[in-house]
Amino acid sequence: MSALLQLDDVSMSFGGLKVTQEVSFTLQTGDRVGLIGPNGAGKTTLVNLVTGNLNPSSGRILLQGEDVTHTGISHRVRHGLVRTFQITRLFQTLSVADNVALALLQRKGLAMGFLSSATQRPEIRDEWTRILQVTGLESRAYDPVSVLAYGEQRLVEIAMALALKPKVLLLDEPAAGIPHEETHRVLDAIAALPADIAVLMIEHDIDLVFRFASRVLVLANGKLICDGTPDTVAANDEVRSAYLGSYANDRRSA
Amino acid sequence: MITILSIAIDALAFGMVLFIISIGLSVMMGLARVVNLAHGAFAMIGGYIASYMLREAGAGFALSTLVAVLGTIAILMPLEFLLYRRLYRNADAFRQILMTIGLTFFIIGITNTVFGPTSKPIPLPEALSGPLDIGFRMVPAHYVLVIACGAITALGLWFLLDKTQFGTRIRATVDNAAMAESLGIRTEILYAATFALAVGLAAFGGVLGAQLLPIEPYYALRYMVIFLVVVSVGGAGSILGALAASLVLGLASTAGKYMAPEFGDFFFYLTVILVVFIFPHGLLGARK
Amino acid sequence: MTAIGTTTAAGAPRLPGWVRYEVTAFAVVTALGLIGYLVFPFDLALLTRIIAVTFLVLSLDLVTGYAGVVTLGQAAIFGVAAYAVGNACLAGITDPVMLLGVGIIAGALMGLVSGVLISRFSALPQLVISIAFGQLVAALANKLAQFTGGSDGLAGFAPSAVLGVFEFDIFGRTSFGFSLVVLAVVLALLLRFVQSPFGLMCRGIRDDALRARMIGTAVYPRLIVMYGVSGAVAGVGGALSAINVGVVSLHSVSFEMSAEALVMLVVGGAGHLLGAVFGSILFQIFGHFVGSTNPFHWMTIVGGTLILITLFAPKGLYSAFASAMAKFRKSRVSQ
Amino acid sequence: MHSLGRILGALVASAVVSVAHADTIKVGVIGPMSGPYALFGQNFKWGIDAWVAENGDTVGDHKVEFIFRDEESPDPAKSKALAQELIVKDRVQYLAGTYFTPNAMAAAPLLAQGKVPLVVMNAATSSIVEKSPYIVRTSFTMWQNTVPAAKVAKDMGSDKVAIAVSDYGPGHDARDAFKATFEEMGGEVVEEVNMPLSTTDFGPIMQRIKDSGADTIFTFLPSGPPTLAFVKAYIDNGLKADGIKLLSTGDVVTEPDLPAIGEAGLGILSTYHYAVSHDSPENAAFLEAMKTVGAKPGEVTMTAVAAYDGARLIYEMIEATDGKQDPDTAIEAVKGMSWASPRGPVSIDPQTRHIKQNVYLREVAKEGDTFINKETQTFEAQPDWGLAE
Repeated sequence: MSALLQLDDVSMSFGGLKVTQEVSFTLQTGDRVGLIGPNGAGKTTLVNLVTGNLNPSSGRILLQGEDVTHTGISHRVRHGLVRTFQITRLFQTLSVADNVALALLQRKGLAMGFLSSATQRPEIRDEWTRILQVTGLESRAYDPVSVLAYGEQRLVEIAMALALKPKVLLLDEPAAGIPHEETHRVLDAIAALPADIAVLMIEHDIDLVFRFASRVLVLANGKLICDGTPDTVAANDEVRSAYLGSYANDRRSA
Repeated sequence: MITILSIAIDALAFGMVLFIISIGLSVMMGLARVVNLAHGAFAMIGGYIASYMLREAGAGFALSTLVAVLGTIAILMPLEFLLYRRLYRNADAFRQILMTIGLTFFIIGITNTVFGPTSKPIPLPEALSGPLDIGFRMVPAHYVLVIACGAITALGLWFLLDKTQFGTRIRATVDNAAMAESLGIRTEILYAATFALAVGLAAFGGVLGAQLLPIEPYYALRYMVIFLVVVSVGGAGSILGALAASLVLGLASTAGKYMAPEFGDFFFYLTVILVVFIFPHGLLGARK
Repeated sequence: MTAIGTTTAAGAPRLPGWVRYEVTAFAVVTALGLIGYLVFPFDLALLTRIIAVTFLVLSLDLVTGYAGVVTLGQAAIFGVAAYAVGNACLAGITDPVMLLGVGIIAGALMGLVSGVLISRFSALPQLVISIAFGQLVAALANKLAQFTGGSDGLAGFAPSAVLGVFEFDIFGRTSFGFSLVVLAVVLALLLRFVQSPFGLMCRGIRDDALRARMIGTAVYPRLIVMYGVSGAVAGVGGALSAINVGVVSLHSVSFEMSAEALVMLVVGGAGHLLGAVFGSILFQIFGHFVGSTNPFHWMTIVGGTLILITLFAPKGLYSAFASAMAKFRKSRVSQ
Repeated sequence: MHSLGRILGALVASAVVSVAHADTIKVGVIGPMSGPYALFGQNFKWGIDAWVAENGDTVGDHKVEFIFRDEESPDPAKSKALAQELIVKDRVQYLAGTYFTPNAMAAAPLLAQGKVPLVVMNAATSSIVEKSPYIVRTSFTMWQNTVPAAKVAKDMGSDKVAIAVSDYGPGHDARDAFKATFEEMGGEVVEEVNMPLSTTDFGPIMQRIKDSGADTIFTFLPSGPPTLAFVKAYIDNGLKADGIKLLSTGDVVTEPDLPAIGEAGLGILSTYHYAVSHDSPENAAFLEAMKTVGAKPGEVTMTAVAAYDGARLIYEMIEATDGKQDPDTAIEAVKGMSWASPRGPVSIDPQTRHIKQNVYLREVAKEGDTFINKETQTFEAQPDWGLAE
């Protein structure tokens, strides 16, 4: 069986600057992988390459065996590749239920209905109700997203991702910007993700990654410098110097 | 060959008029982020003041232009305080459109009542009126004035925005107003100054452009679309972009009018569509 | 919208759930129309004209309010549909219902073309393309005088009786009745449409097009389809205008018409169908009133009013009204 | 349902019945009271007020009341609604005005149904009078004013003419009228330019005309900012200095625009049916009356005269029908009617129901401090040449 997601020597440059250099890795069913790296390592660029927001200069990307290197964003989503956003990008004026329902409708191929009701179809209604229960948002179903607290908006991101039934899920800093006491709600939701999907979590917070991931990718200066279990990564000197060096920089600038 | 040269001269002059008169809107849209549909109304106020100064008060052309610019700023600054201040960081384009259209109607109504419906001429000094022989043809003498003023305006603005502290501060505020404030920049004063600059440029354009775009109450609506198009094609806030757009569109309009006048507007807008398709972020605009 | 659906549902029991809101709307529009008929029996021409323009504003709301495409070229669709209807009538298709069909098809086609051009872009380039497109169509309409009558207008056609029974009369009763029924039907359909998966998706695209892509939506094709629907609605308006007036002029494709429609929409409240209807009715009645009592100063008065609206009801009159109602209701509950 | 029907029936009946008993006869005037053409709508009003000031507001025992409505722009939908409202709600017996052709066209089908004659006071497309037998026109047509212009061109020895007209209906009429007449007399039209209606930048067009080798320009543009820019471009691009003559219809040099054109306009030739400076006792009286109703001396235009004469026709029709709503009798009464108008002797052509009038050749001149169109030649009793063939 082929990998769910496979990157072969993917590179990308902006002008003369190589922001991603020959990155290769695979994700298999059930993988829980963390992607870490110092600020400016090119994590977000890599995610954007995988999702199709950016086009690689060379290399190829396979999704369930199909070459999707040059296909658009929505095509990849329809083939099981879903992401959440670092800064929440939700349909701000729509209700929580509508946000999730849209994802459901899109997945089920019902989004071109012209005269049926969007959220109140029984099969749609049942499913968004269930997803909102899982993510602990059921009391907020009819509130517009814009009035939700930031932590809850992150949950809506995850709820929408769930609604799309991904094969591969990219979580872009899912806990960033959430007050500490609310982090557990997001982590609970992540822990409850279906076992048979591959999850790639991009995170700045190493503790969080090590708690979640069974395998960790480390990116520095656009290069993948390490791919292994949390223990091997923690013991790797190259990682340590790349990461800690920049971490110190971070502290200074903050 | 002479025909081509001749078209080029007309195009240059018309393009410069477009530039002088649109650049204020570009400043307003690029720096204050207001889609100011009342720009034409502002230019018109400048034109009326200049016309009054020249014809009733008997002042000279340069003095009249200066009074028009300063007078328009003085008349409109209260509006900055009452209305425009609410629009600067307001991302709601609808509100901007509605308010500035409302203002345009209002100014037209008042102007019509006070000055009557007919055109008000802005007579030029003897040396700049009438035809000027440039060897192979005659051109209107005011072309010289318009082209020179266009070049000076472009250079002056470039200097102001790129080389002075005022310009640096404006650009910092445009990029990130909150950050600029935290650095101690008084953004509300900066916005007011930007507004004054835009209004002054509008008035200046109204006076200088009046030979080709005559001043009358409906001026404010008649040319609104053209100003908006020039600024957007050039990229809001870009001086060089506005200059390039003015010249390209001036050429399209002039060549169209010479070769197939019955399709004049058609070529102008066809060019607009083509340029936007090829340069969706403006000819030289938007760094993003 | 869901919230509105439930409140209305409480007031109208016994109807099957999936049509309650729409049937209510149909009934309300018809009732309002009949009241208009009884109270202003000699102003039917004005009311009829308001209805035709209301379709233009509704169509603009679909693309602007619901799908986030800001356009100043919507009248191009309205006007081309009107010209198509005029030409069809001259060519012998005089049945008003058939002519309505001609208008819808012409409008939908023009809508698709506009959509292909305009929804490709966003922000300022989009606005400019819409203006340029509108101006191109206007320039062509002036040029192709054999189909449009040029600046003299396309005249000399007369539709036959509606359903073969109701002749068009000088009081404008047939025109008004016909237009009112069409408005009630179309509005009910549209209320349904904006709640549909497609309608909801367009609202999603309006909020965040990239996010819509990231749930697997092909944004551009959807906007084009939305434009097609919007064009059909504008086409209804164009058709009604041509049928009721019997003359189609360049004004119907003009920038002024597009701009006025946008003003009406924003005054009423973009993103609400009822906002579009209110905006259209209020603006035109206000304009008519001011125009006939004080034509010499109407621009000053209308301009001043618009400024006041942006100051005191920046989200449009419908939203201001709705939130005032909500506050009122809340205060009653809390007492 | 029954009671609803009764109410409606009663409303309609009251509408119809009250007309017969009315001792006030209402006249609905549709004109551009706002917008860029408001000056001409204002002149409708002044012209009518001037007539009323001179002749009183009663005809026999019937009081006459004029109701003004704003057409603003060429928007037939709006104008038709206004006409309809005037007929069914205000119950006018006569309609008048209509500055724009499409607006007159929109009102035409209502006239027979409403039994209301329409006196067109401006809209200048020839075919309007053919749209209904109840239309009579007191203004002019493009053909009427242009055919003499072609004769003038021939008389002053022009061989090669360049025609530059605004690209819309009246412009096309002017172009066709000039071309047909001038070529028939053996002249040559070397260039035809249809100028975009909205343009005010005429540099390239002047260059084109110059390149064509024409010795005379014939032009028509609707009164407004473009006319000013056109004349300026003609002078500034050196065409005047090169001796190329400029000939136009009077629309290019309406009196309110003359001060803005200034000295540069002196000598421009035009053919038109009315000059404010026309020297006759009728015109002097008319201008005096205009002053008493508030018209500013510099703002009198041809629409005031058309409205003044239109009011005369309406009074005549009211007298002929003794205040009854009888459009056939009314129209019959004014067919062939002739009188001394402020513009000179005029009559209503019984066939076309269009006004037959003198057309004058005028030259822009200065009299004291005022710029005037000085009449230098008269073409007597011109019909509408557009319908005459």
